[in-house]
Amino acid sequence: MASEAASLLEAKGVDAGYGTMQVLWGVDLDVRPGETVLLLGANGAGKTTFLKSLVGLIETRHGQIALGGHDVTRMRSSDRMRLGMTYMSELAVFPDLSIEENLKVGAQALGHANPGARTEELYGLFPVLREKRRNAASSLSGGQRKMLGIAKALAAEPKLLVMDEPSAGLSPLLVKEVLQVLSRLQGQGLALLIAEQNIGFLGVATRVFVLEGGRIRFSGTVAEMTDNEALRRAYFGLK
Amino acid sequence: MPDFMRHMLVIVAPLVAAFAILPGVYDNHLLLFNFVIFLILAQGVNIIYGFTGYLPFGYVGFFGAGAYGFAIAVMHLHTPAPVAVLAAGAVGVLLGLLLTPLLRLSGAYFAIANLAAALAVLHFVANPALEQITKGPYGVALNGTFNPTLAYTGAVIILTLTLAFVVFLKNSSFGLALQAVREDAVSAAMAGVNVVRMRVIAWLASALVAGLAGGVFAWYVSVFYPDNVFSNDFSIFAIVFALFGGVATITGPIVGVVILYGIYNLIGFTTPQYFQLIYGVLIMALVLFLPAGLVSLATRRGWNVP
Amino acid sequence: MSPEPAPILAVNGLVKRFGGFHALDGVSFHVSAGEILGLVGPNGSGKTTTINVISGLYAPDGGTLTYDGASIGGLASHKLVHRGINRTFQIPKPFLSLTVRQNVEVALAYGRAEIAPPRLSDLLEQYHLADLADRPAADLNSSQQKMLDLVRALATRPRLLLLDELAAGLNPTELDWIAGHVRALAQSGLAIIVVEHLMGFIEQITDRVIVMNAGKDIFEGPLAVAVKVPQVIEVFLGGDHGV
Amino acid sequence: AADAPSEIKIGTLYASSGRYASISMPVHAGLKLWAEQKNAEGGVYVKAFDKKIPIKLVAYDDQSNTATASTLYNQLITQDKVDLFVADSGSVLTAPAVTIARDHKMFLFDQTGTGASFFSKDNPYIALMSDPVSTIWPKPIADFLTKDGPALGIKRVAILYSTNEFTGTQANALRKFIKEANAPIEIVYDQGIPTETTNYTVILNNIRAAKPDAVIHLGYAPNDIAFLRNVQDLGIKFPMLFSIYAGLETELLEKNVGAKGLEHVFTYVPPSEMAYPVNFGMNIADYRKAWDKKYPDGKIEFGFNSVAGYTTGLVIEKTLAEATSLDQMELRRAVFSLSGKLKTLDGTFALDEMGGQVGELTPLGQIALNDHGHIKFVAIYPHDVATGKPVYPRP
Amino acid sequence: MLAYPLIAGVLFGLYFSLLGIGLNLVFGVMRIVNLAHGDFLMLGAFVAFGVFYLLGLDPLLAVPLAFMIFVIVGIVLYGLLVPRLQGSRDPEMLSIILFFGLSQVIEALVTIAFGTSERSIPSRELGSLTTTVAKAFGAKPEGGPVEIFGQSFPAAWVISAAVSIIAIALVYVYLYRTRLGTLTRAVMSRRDEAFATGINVDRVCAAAFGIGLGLAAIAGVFAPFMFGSVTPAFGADATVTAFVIVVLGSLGNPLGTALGGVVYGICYMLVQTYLSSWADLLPYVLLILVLLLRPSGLLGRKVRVA
Ligand SMILES: Nc1ncnc2c1ncn2[C@@H]1O[C@H](COP(=O)(O)OP(=O)(O)OP(=O)(O)O)[C@@H](O)[C@H]1O
Ligand SMILES: Nc1ncnc2c1ncn2[C@@H]1O[C@H](COP(=O)(O)OP(=O)(O)OP(=O)(O)O)[C@@H](O)[C@H]1O
Ligand SMILES: [Mg+2]
Ligand SMILES: [Mg+2]
Repeated sequence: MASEAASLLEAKGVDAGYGTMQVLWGVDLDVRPGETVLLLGANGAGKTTFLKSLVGLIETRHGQIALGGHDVTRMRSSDRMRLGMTYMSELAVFPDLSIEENLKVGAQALGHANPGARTEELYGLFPVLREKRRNAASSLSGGQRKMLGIAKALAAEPKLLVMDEPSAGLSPLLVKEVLQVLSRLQGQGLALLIAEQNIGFLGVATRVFVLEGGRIRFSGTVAEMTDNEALRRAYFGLK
Repeated sequence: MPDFMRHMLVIVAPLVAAFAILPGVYDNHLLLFNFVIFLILAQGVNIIYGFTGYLPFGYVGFFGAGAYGFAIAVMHLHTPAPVAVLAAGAVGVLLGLLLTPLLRLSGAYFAIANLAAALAVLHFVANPALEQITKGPYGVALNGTFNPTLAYTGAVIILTLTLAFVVFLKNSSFGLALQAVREDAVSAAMAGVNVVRMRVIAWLASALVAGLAGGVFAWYVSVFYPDNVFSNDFSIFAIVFALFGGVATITGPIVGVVILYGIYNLIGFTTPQYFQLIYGVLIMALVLFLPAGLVSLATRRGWNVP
Repeated sequence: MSPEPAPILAVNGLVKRFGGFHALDGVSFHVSAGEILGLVGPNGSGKTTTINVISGLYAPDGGTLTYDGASIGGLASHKLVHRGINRTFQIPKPFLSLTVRQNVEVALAYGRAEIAPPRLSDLLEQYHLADLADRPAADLNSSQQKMLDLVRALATRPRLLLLDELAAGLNPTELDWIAGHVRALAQSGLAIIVVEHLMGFIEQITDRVIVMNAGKDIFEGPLAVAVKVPQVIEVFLGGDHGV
Repeated sequence: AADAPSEIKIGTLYASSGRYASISMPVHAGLKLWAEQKNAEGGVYVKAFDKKIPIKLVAYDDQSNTATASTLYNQLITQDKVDLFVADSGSVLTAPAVTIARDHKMFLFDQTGTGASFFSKDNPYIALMSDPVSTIWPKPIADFLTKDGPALGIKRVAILYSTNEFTGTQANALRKFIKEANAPIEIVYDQGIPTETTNYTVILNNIRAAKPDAVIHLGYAPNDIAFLRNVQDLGIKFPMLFSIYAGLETELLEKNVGAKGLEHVFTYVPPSEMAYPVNFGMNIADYRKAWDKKYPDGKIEFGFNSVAGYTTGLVIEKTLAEATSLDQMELRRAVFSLSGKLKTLDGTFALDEMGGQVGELTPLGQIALNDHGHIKFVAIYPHDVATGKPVYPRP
Repeated sequence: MLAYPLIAGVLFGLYFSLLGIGLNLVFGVMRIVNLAHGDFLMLGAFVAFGVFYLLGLDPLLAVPLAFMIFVIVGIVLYGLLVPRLQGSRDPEMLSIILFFGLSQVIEALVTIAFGTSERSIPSRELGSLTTTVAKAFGAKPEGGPVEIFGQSFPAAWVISAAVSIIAIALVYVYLYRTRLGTLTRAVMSRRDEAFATGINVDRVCAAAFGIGLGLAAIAGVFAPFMFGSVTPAFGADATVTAFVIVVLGSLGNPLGTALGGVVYGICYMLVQTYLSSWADLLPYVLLILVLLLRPSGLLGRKVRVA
């Protein structure tokens, strides 16, 4: 029981899907405070779908999701997030709002009244955002949008940050910077759940889950994963 | 194109046959005529909205222009009525050409600009300064051409042609390309589609259909005012009927007209007191409980609706 | 060294402004048939904008675009498609409510006319879309939609293909798979420009890269050389990196 | 006569909603009042069957929609097989009935559709019940301006009209009458404006700049309301100001403009103020009482239109008492035979050869306030019906 | 001669902005084409009638009252209609039908309850409680005309223009200076991302919908003074006018609506002065011209396509 209470986020037997199509089949996953969990899986395995059901953007058909000990399975997304979880989606930005407003919304959605100081810190992370802060987010390039998305999700100072492919489309330099930022945040006690393809992220992860065809195929530590020949072959690519 | 023939035989032929026979068994011919007119207009809306995504909120502009085209041809050029109906179609197309720049707009901007255009045409036609040509606000009375039976036949022919065009759209790569343009113009261009030309063709086709309908309408009613033929009820009804049945299909707008306009008339005949109230409530209920149009009942089950 | 084949596309001093902002500020490069050219650079350096201009989405504000010996700057997209230029989108743009099959059918019907169209079922099979053929494109996730973009582009029978971050979001195994496809396309004679941030992938498939920064090309040559150029490291790669 | 029907079916339409509802509803209420009153008496005398037969009013709601109106008109004829065919009010909604009646060879009892194009020599299937045809309606105004005007000091006239059939035709007629009179009257302002116009501030400013002695405003009730309110809001006092509905729908205007705003306004004097001697049906005072009893809630205003509907009823009643069969041409003969003889609360019913109403004319009058601030009418022109002298210029 | 229509255009134009601003909110945030907008205006006028005829109070007091009533009505209606609608496939277009139905129902109910005839309130009653305020604007007591630059205008115009400026300013503050407003614009920009960011989208939208209807009702309070009188059928035309103004200025931007209203007002008054019989044609022509030159309205901005 003790370990359960210790989980920040716990999903048990989650089924979810779209319309008549079921995508997830009994997925179990947990994230403990301060921990970084990586969710791997092939294109179409259901990573995004799973993250969406965690944060409440699609309905969980079976199973339970608990956040900080509360059952949130039937809770709407805004209420879940008030419990301290934010989500960085693939879209990640409000195109018609300026950069600055995007950050403000990120903070205010969860009730943070004065995001000012935080905003400065985030601009420090991504200087290009400060440069363009009065521009509409729609004018940003793909990678710039990703930066904004990360910054926006951080603006609310969550306990748990759920990210969908934060590195896709970022230049190598920025990937490195993002990794640095994430490890700094880890140091501050932020828990992370990241769906990624970039194996560079294994460096910051504590545990890994692998989704295949909507089912959990593997879960364990990074070391356990790299020891597994079949998994290495499937997910790290062979050279 | 076997699907084309099949749709013509299974959907168009029975419908046209029904409207050819009905006047023999049912006396309220004008009701039948209005059914045909709304079938044409709803399909016209289908062509432009269903296949290209432009909602023609002022669709009646073409209808009214067609009606006046007919009247002017008859009054000033003394053409025989069938020729005047063709002239009405031509007027619709001309107005469509004039308004092609509107296609640069999208979504609600297009819809409202189209409405504005229709109102502009109405106020133009109805202006007393044009009394010599259009009779301005004083209304048109066409005596020589009055012939309801022939006008009805004309309407059924126009309906047939309109349906044939929709069947073509539904079964051709042309129609598919139009839908692609509707979904995403940039991607459509990258699929090799000449977006501007496609839109203009659909737009003019839909203008032609409404112009022709306006022409036969003028032929049938003979006496009318600008307010009669430019009443935006025509646009709203045609749009509501088409959407209710389900656009981008052949059958959707047909079903929409038959059911909604049928109910509309039924209420009108039986419970006149609270006509508007009942009709309003009914429409709201349909949208809330059957939101994707009637054809969605079938498509949801995975059936393919032509 | 064999003499270089004449380039199919030559870009010279290309300029594109948005308001006062110079998104492209004099970019020059060329690409030949059968070649895969990498276009890399920091985020916001103008890669997508370059592709947008080449594919006719935006008219250039300066410079020249020469394709097959003719100037194509400012031509409408569909005309360029008919001449054999096509692309994928960084944020995929399929026809959402049409089925996957219909998405490709449009391109088959309206693509370049001179060449016999490829078989639809083969295309879908090759890019793992066959099972989804009768589902609306809205049901696909973003990487599947990117594949659909690619299939649609191929269905128009292009001679110059512009791939904008096609591989972002794929795992290493999938990267190998798509790399194989891209190489095969180049071998069949297509000129391909690949925009990508994954250096491993770029290394694997390109002969030559252009590094862009702030709307200008700052390096041209093999990636192995580029990674040693200080300016490239500074703006793009950062510190040390493993290819 | 043989097999008398159990009821006489009268088919008509009304508009309970939409643009024309406010003119249609009072007319229809007047007609309904007549029908119910007759049925309470056991029906109307029908000469064709030589007995009293109850009336059945078959009425549909066209919601001001002309396409709907067309089908419903057709429904009345083809499905309900009504014996008598009565149009909705106003020219726009009457228009479809004209063709349909002609097509089905039904005689149309046109209540208030004054459209000039409805009446032609080759169409025997129509007669106008209560409004004068627009082409002669403004004759008393023109005569007053040209004959009495110069002596009073009226030299400059402004005409402002809404560009619809009803008021546009009156403006044309007025202009023609004035020109033909060759009087020393100059038209210094003559503008048509869209019927939808509901604010006149800028126009009034322009009219004021033309310095007219008389301003003739020809518009529908909402136009008049907005116009007269704007005149008041701006504190403008034209020496003479004419408006149609100050007389036709006095109650409505008084409610919306206020008695003060109507004081000294020239207008048509409605039948309710003339107390025409009747030789058939209720006189105006009795009708008013019956109306207030039947429609006590005030949702439908008593006025010119409510008299029109009742007048239609009276003409129908008299027609049935006259016609030897229900054949439509016989009905026509009966209606035309009443011309010049039937005197109702709406004046003398008289038709021209094409069916236009030329009898129930409305004199020119002026509104005055009595000591209690209540409205009363002073008839001014023609002189033979005059009850007083004009107040000119407006103090 | 020119000064008068210009000032009149600005005053009346500001009122036009008020007419459109609620529609702008509802459309901008929820992509709902509120075809019943004009009917809420009409209901606002009936609140004013109630305040004046039943309570015997200054109709200006109807402004806060109508606002509060319709904010609540809006929130309730939102809950009943909109979530269901948003669940459908093409909510923007279906909203046209749904709100067409609602507009029919409202008009029918009001007609049944109050009859069809024109109603209004004497001009001098507006602001009777606050003659001091009126005096501050230079009005003579008893609601006489107001002098501006030596020209006189109806007091109601000045009062409604003032209220309109205040309302637009408040909407601006709400959208750009408050937390709720920022969230509202986020929802406007991208609904799905708003959910992903943890915004309580339903609450934000219900508030915007309520405020939108409340603003419509406020505009309605002045309608009897600005348009002479109001009938239950008043809504349809008002909706069209409001749409024209909103689109003229660009969707989602309250300052755009202010500008759209004023441009509309000035053009209207100028045409009424110089080409009066064409007055109703020109606003529509104006709209079309503006949209062709700036396809997303006067204050709209270009969007990146790929
Ligand atoms: N909105 C949707 N409607 C219907 N089906 C969907 C939708 N989004 C995704 N799917 C389907 O669900 C399955 C899982 O998709 P998901 O996006 O969760 O995969 P993923 O693991 O995130 O893949 P990727 O690595 O490509 O992001 C896919 O087969 C996809 O086609
Ligand atoms: N339509 C536009 N309007 C305004 N600015 C634009 C537009 N398109 C691009 N930009 C700007 O031009 C610059 C280059 O953008 P582009 O999308 O070409 O970058 P990119 O190299 O593709 O970056 P990424 O790798 O992040 O996708 C960016 O700063 C972007 O904000
Ligand atoms: Mg995903
Ligand atoms: Mg890019």
